Amino acid sequence: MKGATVASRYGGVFVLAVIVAVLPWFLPNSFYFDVVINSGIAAIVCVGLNLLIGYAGQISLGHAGFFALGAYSSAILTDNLGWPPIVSLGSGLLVVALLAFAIARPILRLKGHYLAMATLGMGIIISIVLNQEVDLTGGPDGMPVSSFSLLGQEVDSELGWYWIVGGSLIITVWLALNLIDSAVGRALRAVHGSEVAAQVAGVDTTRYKILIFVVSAVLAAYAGSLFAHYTGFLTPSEGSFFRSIEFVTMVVLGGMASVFGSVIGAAILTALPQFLTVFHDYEHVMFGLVMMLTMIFMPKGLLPSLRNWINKRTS
Amino acid sequence: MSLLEITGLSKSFGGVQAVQELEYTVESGKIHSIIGPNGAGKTTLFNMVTGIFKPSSGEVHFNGQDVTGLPVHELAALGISRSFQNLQVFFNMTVLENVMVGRHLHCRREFLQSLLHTPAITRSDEGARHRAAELLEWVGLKAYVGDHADSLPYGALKRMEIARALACEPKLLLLDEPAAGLNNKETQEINELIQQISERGITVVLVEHDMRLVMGVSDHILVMDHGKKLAEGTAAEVRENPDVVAAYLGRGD
Amino acid sequence: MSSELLQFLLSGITVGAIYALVGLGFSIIYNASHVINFAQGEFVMIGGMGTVFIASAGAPFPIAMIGAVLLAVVIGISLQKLAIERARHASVVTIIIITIGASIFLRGLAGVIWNRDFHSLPAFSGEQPIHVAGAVIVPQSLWILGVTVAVAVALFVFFNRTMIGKAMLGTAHNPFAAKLVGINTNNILILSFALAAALGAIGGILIAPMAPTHYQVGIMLGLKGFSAAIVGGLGSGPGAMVGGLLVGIAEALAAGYISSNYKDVVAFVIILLVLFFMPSGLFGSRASERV
Amino acid sequence: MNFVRYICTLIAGAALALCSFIGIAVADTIKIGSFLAVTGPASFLGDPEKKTLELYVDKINEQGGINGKQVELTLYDTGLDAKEAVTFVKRLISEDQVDIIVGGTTTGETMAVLKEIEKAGIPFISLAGASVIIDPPKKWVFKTPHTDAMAVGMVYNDMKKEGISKIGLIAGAGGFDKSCMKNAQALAEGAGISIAIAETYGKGDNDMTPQLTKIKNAGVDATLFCGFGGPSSIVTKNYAQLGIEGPLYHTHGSCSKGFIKGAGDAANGVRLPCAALLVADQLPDDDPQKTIGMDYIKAYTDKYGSDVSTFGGHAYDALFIAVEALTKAGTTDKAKVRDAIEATENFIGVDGIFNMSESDHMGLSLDSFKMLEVENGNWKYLY
Repeated sequence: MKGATVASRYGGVFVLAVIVAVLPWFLPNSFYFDVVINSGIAAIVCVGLNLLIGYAGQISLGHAGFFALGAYSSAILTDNLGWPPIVSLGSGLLVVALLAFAIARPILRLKGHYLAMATLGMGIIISIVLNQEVDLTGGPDGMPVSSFSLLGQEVDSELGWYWIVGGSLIITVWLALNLIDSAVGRALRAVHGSEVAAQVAGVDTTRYKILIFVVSAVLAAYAGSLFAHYTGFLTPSEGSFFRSIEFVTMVVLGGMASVFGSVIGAAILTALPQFLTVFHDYEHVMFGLVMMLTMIFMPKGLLPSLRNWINKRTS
Repeated sequence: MSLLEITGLSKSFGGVQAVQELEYTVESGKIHSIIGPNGAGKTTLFNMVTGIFKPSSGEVHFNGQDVTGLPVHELAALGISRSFQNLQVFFNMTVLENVMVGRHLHCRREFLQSLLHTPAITRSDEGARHRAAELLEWVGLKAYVGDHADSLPYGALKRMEIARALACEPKLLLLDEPAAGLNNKETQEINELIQQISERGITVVLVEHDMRLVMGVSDHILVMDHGKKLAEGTAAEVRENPDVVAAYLGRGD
Repeated sequence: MSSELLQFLLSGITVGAIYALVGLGFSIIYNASHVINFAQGEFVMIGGMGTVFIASAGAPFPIAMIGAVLLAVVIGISLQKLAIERARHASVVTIIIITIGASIFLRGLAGVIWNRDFHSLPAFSGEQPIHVAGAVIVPQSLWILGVTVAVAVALFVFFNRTMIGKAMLGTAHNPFAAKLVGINTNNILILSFALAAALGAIGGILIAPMAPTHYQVGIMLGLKGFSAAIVGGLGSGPGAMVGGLLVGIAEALAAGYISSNYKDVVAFVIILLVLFFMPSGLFGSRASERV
Repeated sequence: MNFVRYICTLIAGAALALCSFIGIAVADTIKIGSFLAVTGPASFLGDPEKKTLELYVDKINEQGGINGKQVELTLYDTGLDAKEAVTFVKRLISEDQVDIIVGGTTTGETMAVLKEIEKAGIPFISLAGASVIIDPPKKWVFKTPHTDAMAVGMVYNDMKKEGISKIGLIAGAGGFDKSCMKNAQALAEGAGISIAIAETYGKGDNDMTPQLTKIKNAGVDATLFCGFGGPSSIVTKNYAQLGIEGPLYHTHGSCSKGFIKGAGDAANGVRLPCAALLVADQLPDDDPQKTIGMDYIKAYTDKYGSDVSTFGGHAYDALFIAVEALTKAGTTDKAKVRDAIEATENFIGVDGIFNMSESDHMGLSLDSFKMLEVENGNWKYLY
């Protein structure tokens, strides 16, 4: 029993680390690097979001709001106030953590579709503010962000960003797996399974829901901050309702309550539009179709469906 | 010594009195049962004792402490646990993990340490895993330990819920219709299990419709009707109580 | 009442009536299947764009309108049969993603098959504004309000006076019991998607003379309709109506008195506040969990 | 297993897609890359731009290409997502290895890709409005549309002529609208105009009566509308319904026939600055833009059957500036092509006459705008 969980925990992380380490030799140019880096950034958001949606069973249709807040905090503090990027990043995470903590209690009292509405509203409010505060954010035309530097060392190569994002993703996945396989993680999954039974077992469900909401928001903000410095330019579409839906789709597509599923879901959905360009005008039609068909035939998501199938084959 | 003391407890839902002015005492170490027709307020009473419902009025004392209206998880920490009439299983987890959730309060659960999975967390988890496996074996579910909860038969889930409740190491265990939906043999096994639980020094309160089970195991029986106490006493006393006879026979229940 | 306030209210009620129609669609489908159909907004688009393109093929407007509603109904039924029904055992979030996929699909198709321009319909009965106590209202607003009220009354009669309507409500409350008494719950599902699609399309046709229609109009109207249904309480018809009017009026008053920059923020804050104090919306059932 | 078959189909599809996007390198073509917001909130701008590029690249190839080489257009739809725009530009540069990029429907997308463009050193002609794109001039970056500031300046000149001094502003929430509003506020003082009230509406709004009621009650001489698409018609209708005094001005965002069709009779009397294209038939015969405008209108409506807007015109000008530069440079050497673009002189486009220089990477002057008024449901050329 013990051996199995530890092996699956670290085995997966090891495989991920090997893939991350080897991949750069197979990426021919900056376009491929860009897709992979964007996948990695999305994957960090999705691993956090999966803790909230897949494990704790609390839906959020507003996480792009946190992503954008992290991104814009970094941009504004670094470029408008001249703070060192790493300090801006830390401050951004703190701001998002406090905000998420403040709204978590009333929002997480809601359930199901009502929670979906409330988080959606929250995301839209953030996105409108980013759009309207032109003096601070540049409004819809966006704002430039200077590159990331640490100890006087500037990161501006694609390979540099690849290692930062890849490393961050490995650590995020490792931390998430650790958390899930602990009393805290079991408590979270219990909240999903039956809130009242979890309480009877002594789980302070409100506290854990708030905790995981804040954790997922902070991860989104961290990814947002990386994105801001990596791409060098921000527009409010990073915080839009569509982006939130995209994150949730990645989580569900990869597989709810599957950390590696989230990584796969993020990679697939980031790369998919690049493949679909062959359909020209029908690109979006195909995108919608792929979304629908995947979820109809694999309602549990790619990775769990694949695992089920392999289990059935082998047994 | 009384473990649980309920005084003047009432609960109403939008004008409907589910429980009215109830006085009830649970003695430490004994097996208690609560019987009564559907809608008598038995489960509502459980829900108030475990903190799921806030009482409209009245008080609940546990172990000499006023616990009226405390949140569920705090009552759990004080030593009150329960099973559910309609199963409340964590279907997204394995059987072992279900019971491990019951060990929540006995596990180390510092957030940062959990993130890093420090050796302290690993040790505490090992302890919980060991204890949960033990309890599953004790309730007779050894064969199912590694299975997913959604693959278990109904009767096994009922036992798993009891194992989960026991994992909390409660002083008071409330069992809501543990024999509902079980066949004779299974009911007999539950009967034995309840007696074994009691032998471990855990006070048990049982809500049950199966009269043979109730009459067989109970040291004390409370009869409820329309949210009120109709009668209480030993099995023999209750059986001969004219009000009880009238209520049951009159309704042909 | 100042004429200014009256003007804001008239605007809010008109727009709110459209939100209410879309919201009703959400509620009807939710009742029948506990599914939130995020493609609801696309029915609005199909109503408006469908009318435009059927009319441009030479059909008179009334025929084009009926044609567009029928088109929406057919698509609604296909959505139910081809997508929702096949995924009925999937989780809530999975079904949400499926309906979002459907909306991207339909929107994409409309953009290619029709086009990506803005199109208008002529107002049903002229554009001469009517003056009321210092405020103005256009005849199309009266059409919108009139049709919305008529739809509300028709739905009330349908759900409370006809067998099939009662069967739909019964299925919403207890699908198992409904099956037992011989109701074909599958037909009920089809009917509710058809009804919701028709309501959306009617909303889309009504608003097109006021605000040009476009292959993407469904996005925002769908969102606002969802807000309306949630604020009113999911599954409640009167709730969706009140919710729609509330969102519409909140937007208009916020634009008029607070800040037009932040009018949508004000509307969403009101929605959030309603939910914080009434977690199941204004008219939602507050069923507590049975344990 | 249903989903196994499904996965196989997916993989097959992906492989197919991969093959075509790695692409069979066709030797000796000139590759023009483009990224446009064909779908999404700015599809009103991006869609005619795409149609124009496809139409004229075909025409150029029919006529023998550039310097005897065929032209290959690689066009991606960003859906108005700056992140996608950056990825597509990287793809155009490093994967498709295009020789020049024409595109960027909005200011946001354009600004997002500048870092990449400058790093790679590839000539780029943007189709977006804001002056920040070329001010200060960046080595590789050019643009064709008039700036929002020019449109506002034109409107203010006309207002002064009409004796208007106190105005109301109404704008949407998009980038075009915000930029226009910002310029209107910044230029007002210098033009001797006071803005009494500034209102905005949100995405997908269907009724702007509340905002216009406030403008009405502010007692302004005229109102300036900053926006495009459906709202152009809604605002105009609401304005007429409320019976607001004074003329309504639009900017170049409403320069499409769809606006007049949507607003109906309410459009009559609206004044706006547009490119000469819309009134090509009314221009005096000696106007150099007359033929080119008429030709573009004919080609576009023949092919697509829909009315032209001036947005497609931006793409037309950008494409032909690129073609002229490629022709003159006689090579696809990026630096030489860039120099040729910068040397564009007296280029007659539908947007106006372009004269670029080291300090001016747009090359249009204020007089390239024409002032129009809507009369009897049609454009009327004023001056």
